[in-house]
Amino acid sequence: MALDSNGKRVFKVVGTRPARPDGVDKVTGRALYGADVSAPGMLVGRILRSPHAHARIVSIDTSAAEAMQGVKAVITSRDFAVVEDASTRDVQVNCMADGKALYDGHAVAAVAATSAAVAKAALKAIKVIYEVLPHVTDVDAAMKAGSPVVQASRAVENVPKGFSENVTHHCEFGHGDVAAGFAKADKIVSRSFKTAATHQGYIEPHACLASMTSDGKADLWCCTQGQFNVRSLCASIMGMEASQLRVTASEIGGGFGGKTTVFIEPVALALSKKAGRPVKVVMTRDEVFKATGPTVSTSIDVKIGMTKDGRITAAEAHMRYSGGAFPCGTVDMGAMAGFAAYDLPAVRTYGWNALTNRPKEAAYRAPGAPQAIYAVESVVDELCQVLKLDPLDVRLLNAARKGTQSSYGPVFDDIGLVATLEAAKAHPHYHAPLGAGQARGLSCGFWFNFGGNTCVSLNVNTDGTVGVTEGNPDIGGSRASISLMAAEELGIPYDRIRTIIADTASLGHNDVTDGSRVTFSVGLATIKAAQDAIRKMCGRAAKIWGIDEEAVEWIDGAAVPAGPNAGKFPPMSLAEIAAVSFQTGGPIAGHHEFNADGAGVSFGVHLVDLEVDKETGATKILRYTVFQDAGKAVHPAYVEGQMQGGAVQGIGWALNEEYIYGADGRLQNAGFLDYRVPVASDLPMIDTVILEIPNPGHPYGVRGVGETPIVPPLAAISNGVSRATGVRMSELPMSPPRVLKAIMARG
Amino acid sequence: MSNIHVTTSINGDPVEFVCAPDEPLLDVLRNRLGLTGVKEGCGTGDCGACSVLVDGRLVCSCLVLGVEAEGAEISTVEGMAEAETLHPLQQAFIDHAALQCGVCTPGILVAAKALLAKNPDPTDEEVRFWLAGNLCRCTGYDKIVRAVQDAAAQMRSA
Amino acid sequence: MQYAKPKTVAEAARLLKDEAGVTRILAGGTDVLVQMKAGMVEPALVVDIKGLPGIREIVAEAGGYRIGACVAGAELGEHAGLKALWPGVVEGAELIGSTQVQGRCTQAGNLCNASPAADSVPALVAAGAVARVIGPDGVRDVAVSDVPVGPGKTSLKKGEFIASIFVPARPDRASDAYLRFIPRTEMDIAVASAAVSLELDGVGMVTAARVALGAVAPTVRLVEAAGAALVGTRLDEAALDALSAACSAACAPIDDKRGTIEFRTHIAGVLAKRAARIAYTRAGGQA
Amino acid sequence: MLLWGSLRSFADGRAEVEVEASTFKEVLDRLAEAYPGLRPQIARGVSMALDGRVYREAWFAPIKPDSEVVLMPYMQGG
Repeated sequence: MALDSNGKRVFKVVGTRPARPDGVDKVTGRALYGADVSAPGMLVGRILRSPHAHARIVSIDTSAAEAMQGVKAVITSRDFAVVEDASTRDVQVNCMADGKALYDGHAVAAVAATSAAVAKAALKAIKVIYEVLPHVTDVDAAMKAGSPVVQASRAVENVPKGFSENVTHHCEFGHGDVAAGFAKADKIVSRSFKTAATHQGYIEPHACLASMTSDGKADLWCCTQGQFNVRSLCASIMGMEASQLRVTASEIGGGFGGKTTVFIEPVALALSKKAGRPVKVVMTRDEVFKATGPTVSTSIDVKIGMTKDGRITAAEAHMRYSGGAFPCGTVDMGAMAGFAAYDLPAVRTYGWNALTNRPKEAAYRAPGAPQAIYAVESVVDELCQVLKLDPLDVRLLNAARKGTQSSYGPVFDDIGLVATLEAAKAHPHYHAPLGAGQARGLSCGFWFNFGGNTCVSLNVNTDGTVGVTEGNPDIGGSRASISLMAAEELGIPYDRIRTIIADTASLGHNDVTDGSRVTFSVGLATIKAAQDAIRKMCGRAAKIWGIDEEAVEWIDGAAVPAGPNAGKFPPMSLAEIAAVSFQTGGPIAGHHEFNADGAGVSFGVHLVDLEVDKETGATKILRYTVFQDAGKAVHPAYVEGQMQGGAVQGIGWALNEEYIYGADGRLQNAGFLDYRVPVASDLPMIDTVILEIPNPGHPYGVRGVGETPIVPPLAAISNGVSRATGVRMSELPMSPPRVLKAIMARG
Repeated sequence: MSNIHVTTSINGDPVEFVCAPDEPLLDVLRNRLGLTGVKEGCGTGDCGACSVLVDGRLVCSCLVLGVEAEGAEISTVEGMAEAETLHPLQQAFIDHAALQCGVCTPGILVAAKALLAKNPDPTDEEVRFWLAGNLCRCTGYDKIVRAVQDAAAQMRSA
Repeated sequence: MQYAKPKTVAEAARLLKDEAGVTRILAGGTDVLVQMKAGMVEPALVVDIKGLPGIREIVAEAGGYRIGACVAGAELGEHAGLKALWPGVVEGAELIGSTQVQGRCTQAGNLCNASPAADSVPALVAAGAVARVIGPDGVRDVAVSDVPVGPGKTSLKKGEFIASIFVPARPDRASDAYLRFIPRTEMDIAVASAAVSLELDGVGMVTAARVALGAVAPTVRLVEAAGAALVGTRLDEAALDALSAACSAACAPIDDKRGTIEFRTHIAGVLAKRAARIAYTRAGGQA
Repeated sequence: MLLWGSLRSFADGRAEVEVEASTFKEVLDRLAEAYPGLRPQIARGVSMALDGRVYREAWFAPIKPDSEVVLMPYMQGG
């Protein structure tokens, strides 16, 4: 392994920007996504959904629908297995209401029919009698004693008394003497914040094709971030054995966390089982908004004390999250991540989750962290303003670094926050003059990053090419980065490698593509699998040369004798060894399976210049720069892509995206027209600065990248808007009516 | 409701199909003709994933009835490459990493092609406003704008 | 659902009259197809009028232009003569939807959809445009401002449809402008909007002014007091403030997911001011 | 070892507890024996930070005598 003058590893292919293996398929329209496959005899599945936010299902009469010509199956909650595990049962009940509709759009029945028109007519023919119940959609209202109870008896043992039964979960983190810390502060700022629920907004609606036969075997094709998790969930919900269900992940048209669970897949399986034919279910866009998994909505109080020279003396936060109608632990992440960027002598965070009549939360990029860090970074910025301190200097002064006890407990190893802040400070963006009416905002961001269960096979083909078989759907170019790491380790060109994603029957379990885990964990498993194959290839060379296996090493894609004592043989390349593999012992393959740990936390800093139209409250983003510690950037173009894409999702969250509920508890904006994701003309270029602070937990220094970038934009933009308008903003999104109202209230 | 017979041209080839009178062109292309490169993101004209050209005009195929294709010339992403040779926009999207999940890509390519036919040398702002009806949730649009500009430059010098 | 594409206006009128069930005209389809998809309307008959003679043309007439009912937004933007004469009318039509929607959407469809937020309507109202309506009883001309009567409702009778919209001639020193407010830069429905049409004399004094507001009342509203506030001025600050105040006073909006009453009322005045300045400059006035 | 805040009420209010253990699994077993109130949370899932490195499930992650051990909720990403 070659090293540079700083002792850092020199890479041959890792760090280059080759074309992605799925590129041509995707630009020619050939790539197959969830809705793009069909099967002979396929039926169309459609789902009937509750029009009420909260209602007891008195009865469901499916007889008229069943009698219709072309209708082949009608199902309700009765058609699913009895599930013991509470969290799996929640997934099941979210897929099909059982006794009560818990939110507007909750599935109550489904049909499979010979055409979309017949299916639509059949849904109309299903008669559901509801007893409408009082509802609650606001997290603060839901926590109060006396609020309508969404689900009774769901609280875990640690919830303190005195709240509504909707409060299911409580957590607390931190260290140090907070009261003593506040006593040392020259200035204390306390402020309350609210953030609206947002949606991942992937462009591809959920879609699947299920085919179940009368002998109990089933195949399921679906767009998912994790086919193995789909198998586990569906097998439990259907009462099947995992081996009888093969799940194949389609190309995935965006996920961002929202495709880590199931919504329609068990329904399609149950319909297929009952109809005895393949069934395709494709969600409409309004179903996606109403009945998949948006983020938590939150209400957060933050209190921070600071000395006049900018040292934080104590920090405290109370975070109230609602993950919709089911218990949700996402507030743990917020409470742990909120103050992670700071080296604090005293810090305490408290979190609660409350049930509301909203869809069940699903993950969205760094779940729980953006909201908490938005509130914290807003208060830090306000303190900087009040104390007339440079906001970057204050963050540098208080920055977490190696050896800092994090606000959530563990002591940090090598982390890149200080380097990231220094890069921001040195960047021309931070020093560029601002025009009249313009302002600059900044924020830190953080995410834990995860490893997880991973299994990779690497097959050496006789022509010297290599196939990598992994089990994680590629949502941002991971096949390219996995191929790069295999090429690096094997010492062969990138284009000799093809990485594919296996179905659940073809490989051991792999956790979902989430937690920024794939490039780290699958990459690590690929490197280990390559090393396994290399050992075998060295063994074959040793046999051919008639020397000990230990006397052979692998250099630049070839087996070579290790040192002069091993004997004098010309190197045998991978292709040469592969060509004679049948004669030297059979096919050559490497394999690795493990539960990866040591993913390495990730920090980012975002800078934004913006201006606010003070007559309309509209915010225009003028300039945007993302600084992030990516560890080693395996495919820098896709690292930049993660940083840019995450930043823009954060910009949307900050400015316009929100779930809007009416007084009737129904979702008002279940479409891209009024759920306003950023469009191309809203944005400037998103500049990126990648810092490469190696992760000690990975041989190439790789860290997760994908989630951190959505964290800082919320506060960076809020801080910019607050500075531009002279009013401290405390609610997301900062839609024009909200900003204008704040400006006018200031006078 | 009986189906209607339609004669049209798709990507230069004569095509006949029957469809229901209320069936969107998008459904015809995807479900009856197997052109699944045309994507459905919303079905209401808000995302642009189903963009196609009808008689040279950029439209959302979800907002056109199949029967309206009678006598028309339709172009989809499947018709952009010439045999093995990718259109410069297609190649630029790969080279610039201008796609991640790729589901918006067919619509954006068709839309960008229509832009460059009308305006071979657009400003970044013109690219952004032209493509405002094509939602992309992965890239933040940065690399898309760069890829379109690169392809435009190549096409101008070709 | 039946689909018909008649070749003559008489045939179109007859088809619409003879159908007992719900009928819909298909021009650009950018509203009708969305409503069908959402199940808001299930027509028994859709009449595609794009095959009617002249329906996709813009024709010069009496110093103004007659715009066929099936001329798409993008085609309006490509018509130099119309754009020079009525730039505000064109920019209103060009703001409907995305580039893709522009390839299909029509002013007449936008008008008949009768949304209070219709982007192409305020400038047509300010322009004093006239719709030519064809029906079972023949042809009649109706002021554009009289077509919508409430959200989703028009004054058109059973069997009637709009065949064209006429925008009149203009004196030399005259122009118009249209502005709307949306939260993003594209792809939204107007939260409030304003169109201003001005005529100036040789020294830049406003001699005639018409101001129309969108999305602040059940229909697009012509605000005569707002126009009056500008007449006899050179668009000084006092005149603009009076315009803004008259506009805000004329607002009777609703609170909804797109904006509050308070916000819409305020924004209408701001937009009217800004549109007036643009129209004034376009008309040759020195601001 | 350190317990995250909401576990403390089930460990006699202590933020720091001592158990004899050489692996993550032994930590969990000893904790469940010593503080039965922690069992529901352990059943729902806990992660362990060992000298700053987070292990989500690894039973056999070895713990050295001077290791810093922090118990945290089981974490999931997007």
